[in-house]
Amino acid sequence: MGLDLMTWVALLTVLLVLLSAVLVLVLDNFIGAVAASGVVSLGVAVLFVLLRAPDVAMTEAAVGAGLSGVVLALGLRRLGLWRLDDSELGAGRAAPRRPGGRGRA
Amino acid sequence: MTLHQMLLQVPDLALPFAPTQSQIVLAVVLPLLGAFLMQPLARVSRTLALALGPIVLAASAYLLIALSLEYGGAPFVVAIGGYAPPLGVVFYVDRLALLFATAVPLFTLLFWWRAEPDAAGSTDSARRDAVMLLLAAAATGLALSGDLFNIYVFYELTAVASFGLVALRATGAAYIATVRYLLLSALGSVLALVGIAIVYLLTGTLNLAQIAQLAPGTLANPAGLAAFALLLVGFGVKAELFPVNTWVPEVYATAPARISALLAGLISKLAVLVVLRLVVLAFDGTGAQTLLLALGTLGVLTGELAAWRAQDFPRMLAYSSVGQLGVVFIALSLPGYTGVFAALAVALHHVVVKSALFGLATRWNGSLEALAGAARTAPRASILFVLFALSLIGVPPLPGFWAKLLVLVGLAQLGTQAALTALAVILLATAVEANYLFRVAVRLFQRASDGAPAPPRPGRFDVAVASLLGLVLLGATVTIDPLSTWLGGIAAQTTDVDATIATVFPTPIAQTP
Amino acid sequence: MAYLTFETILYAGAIGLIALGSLGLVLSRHLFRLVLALAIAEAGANLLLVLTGYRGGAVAPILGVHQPGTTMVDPIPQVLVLTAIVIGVGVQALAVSVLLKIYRAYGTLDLRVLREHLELDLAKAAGIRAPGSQEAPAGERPLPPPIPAVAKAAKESAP
Amino acid sequence: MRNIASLLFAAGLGFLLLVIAGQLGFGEPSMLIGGDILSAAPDEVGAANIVTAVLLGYRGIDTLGELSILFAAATAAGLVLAGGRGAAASHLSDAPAGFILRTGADLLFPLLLGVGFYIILHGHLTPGGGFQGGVILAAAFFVLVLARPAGGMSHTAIAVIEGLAGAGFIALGLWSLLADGDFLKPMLGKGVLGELLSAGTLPLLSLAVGLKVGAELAGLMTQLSEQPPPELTGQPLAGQSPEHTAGPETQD
Repeated sequence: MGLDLMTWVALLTVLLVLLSAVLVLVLDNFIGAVAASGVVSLGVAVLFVLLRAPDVAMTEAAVGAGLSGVVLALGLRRLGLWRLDDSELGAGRAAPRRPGGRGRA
Repeated sequence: MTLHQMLLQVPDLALPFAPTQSQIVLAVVLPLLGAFLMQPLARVSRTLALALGPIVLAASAYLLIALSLEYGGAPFVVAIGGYAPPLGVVFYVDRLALLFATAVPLFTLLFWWRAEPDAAGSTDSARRDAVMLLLAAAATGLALSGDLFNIYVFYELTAVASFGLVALRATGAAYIATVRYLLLSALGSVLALVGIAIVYLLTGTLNLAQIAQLAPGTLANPAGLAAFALLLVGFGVKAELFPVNTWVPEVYATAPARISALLAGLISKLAVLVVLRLVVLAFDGTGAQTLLLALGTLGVLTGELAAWRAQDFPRMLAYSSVGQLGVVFIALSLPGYTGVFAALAVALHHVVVKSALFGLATRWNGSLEALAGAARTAPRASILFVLFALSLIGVPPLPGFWAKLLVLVGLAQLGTQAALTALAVILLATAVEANYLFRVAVRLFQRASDGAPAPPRPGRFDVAVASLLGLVLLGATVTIDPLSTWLGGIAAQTTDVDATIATVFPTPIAQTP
Repeated sequence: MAYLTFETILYAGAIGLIALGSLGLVLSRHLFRLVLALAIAEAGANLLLVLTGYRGGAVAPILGVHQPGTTMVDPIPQVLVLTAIVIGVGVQALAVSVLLKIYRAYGTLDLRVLREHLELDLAKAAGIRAPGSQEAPAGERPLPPPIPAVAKAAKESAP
Repeated sequence: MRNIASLLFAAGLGFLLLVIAGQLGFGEPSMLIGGDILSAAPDEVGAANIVTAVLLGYRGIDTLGELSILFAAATAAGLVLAGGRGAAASHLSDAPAGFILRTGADLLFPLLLGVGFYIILHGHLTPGGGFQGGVILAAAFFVLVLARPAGGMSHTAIAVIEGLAGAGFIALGLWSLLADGDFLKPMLGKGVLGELLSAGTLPLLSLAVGLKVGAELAGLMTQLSEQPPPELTGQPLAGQSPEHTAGPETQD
């Protein structure tokens, strides 16, 4: 195939990024999801390099993968979601029973 | 001399400080500076920090009023940093921009003070004041900016500042409402950013005047329409546009009522102003108009019906606000001068009325039933409510009638199937509106049942603000003729796209890259 | 393979991220997942924006690295994205803070459950007597004071 | 009902983006103003890194707005986290850090600080600048907070730095407004392109941005890390009354 190196790298990175994005949405484990979102950010940073945007790539790597990961991890820690999986979360508190059945939309 | 001439005439006031045109950036920058310095100042002196906000806002208002008096006639351009447009960011200052920009510090001052005495520490109070100042600065910038991405930045600042303010009550419900508002708003921002990317790809510029110049050749196609749809949904979140307005009732019901008054009254109109600029300058095709008409009609329908079913005062006002802004969007779908004129009339009327009504909701924050007999304890507030309700419905001598009439006449003149449907919907909505507002009015004046708790009384300050706005409304009723000439002048200036382009680019620039 | 060019691959990536993010925002019911989905959608929008300034065979817009006169990519979208990234992380941090408070108040981040709580709390605060409810209108309800464990720990940590 | 509307919305969005996909010419941007800026920036601003020239020069007001957004987010987060309880419960959560972390922090802190300032001050020459360097400054500060959670100075220091750095950015703008008639116009000489002391006030603006971003982000992380962990908060506090205890009810 007549694809040059840059296109190959772009293709693989895009596939990796999209795969990680799917993982972010489906992983039960929130630590894994945060890590996957970090991978998304790093992949996008690589794409920024390919797009000749070194400033943006630096920012995305520092902010998206680093800082945002720290913020989310701190959040998870304070939420106590380090180990829980998705199914337990919804049941953490019972739903309020709506007195009188159906409410307004 | 008519009022119109008086408004246009340049008075020979000897102002103690006569600002130059480029100093209009101070109206945005001073509140920002005040916000940045608020917390360090609060550590030095609490009194100074408390006074800082009102002082800065008053200075900002003074600056804008002085500029309106001096340069209020012809539009002018301020290139920030001295970089000639289109390379740098510009503020495009016409009469419309000055009108809305001046309203921002004034309305922020009206709703500046908290309803409850400050229970929290001085840190919290300083933080809240800082966020209020940021909101004012952002809203002013939104009115003045003439650059698409700059508008996006100020819009985001408005959004983030309002997230902080709507969570102020610190109840669980307020936090849920805030986070849902935040997520919807952030999704809208992503969509708006995609819209900006498409516009930039198609036109190669971000300057609104240059976009206007290039629009006929570059944006009048499906991709341009898609960009408009994305921008509309993005900026529509704050303007309570139909599909992205689910945050409205919960936020206005959980936020402090004075914050709701500010957001529903003025800030939502600044988002409308952004959409108005986009429609006038860049997207005046039939596709965009159909989209506006459809979303506006759905907004009117859903808003007013939900307001009819609402059981508490704040949410009734919130849903009614959705309906009213639907009318604004319907008006914007009318082509050219007619549309802008009608939209401005409805929007300005709504600023006055909704600000006052949400102000009354500071104490009238409970169910509608609890208001029974409130006229006995709070006669002035009740009479004011009836006045505003009548104008909101559109009872003839009041300004609300003329505003609605402009929209209806415009729709009838357009005469298309969709326009006539919208007309019918507005009439139907008016009937619904009359029904639920009268229901409240009747309840206010009925005798309270024995043993019921006394209905709440709106605070003296809120009634004073509402009285002031009521006087504005009555004044507008008396001077409706010169007022409409004045507003028509603003609409004409706003819709004169060629003049806008000529103002920003005195020497014509290259049309194509 | 005419469609598999550098630009179309990146465009597909950007649109894919935006679509996945929006889908997550629409379908997910866990608030923390929504915050993550938002970050994905933002990354997609940023990628799209940088892509609008890309030009084949051009170099990064920094002088003095390449020969004078080399074509450069458009710097403006890059600036916009720099701004957008920083805005995004600010909003995200704010969202996480609100999430902490919600979790502390209700013990769940499930959006459907929270929406029911919200409806109920609003009805209660407004004093609407929901049918079947025996409770009197509660009026405004601020968060209750910190529970004993917290207060105790606070006391211990204070000198 | 709401889910159907949301799905329709997502489908509409996807369709919209697909429709425009074929119409957009990626790879050949029109460069209408981009090209002009590329040719004008070296003379008008004097920064070798044109991204920085646009960021702090041509679009300086955007950067100011963006700093304000970060400030608004940090302040709002402070309001939210302190909400309902008066003041933040500070330093409940983490036991004093171990020896290794403390020593590591002592080594890491000056290193990160140095790298951060280097990136900030070279923003007009090489990739990087206020934002990127600011993030590293925030990381440096956060390492310190992690190692010594009980440092009471942090809040005051952060509030003062964030306020003064933002005010400094505006002050540079106001200086040019008063001296030259335009807000945020570059002052001082442009110098020789590519040298450290060039591009007029741009490095100073960059410094203000870096300090501001660093202070905001450090403040945000500190506030988040000082929240009590869930095992201390124990049972959920609000939103419960006897009627709430029934099982989940299906809705929609």
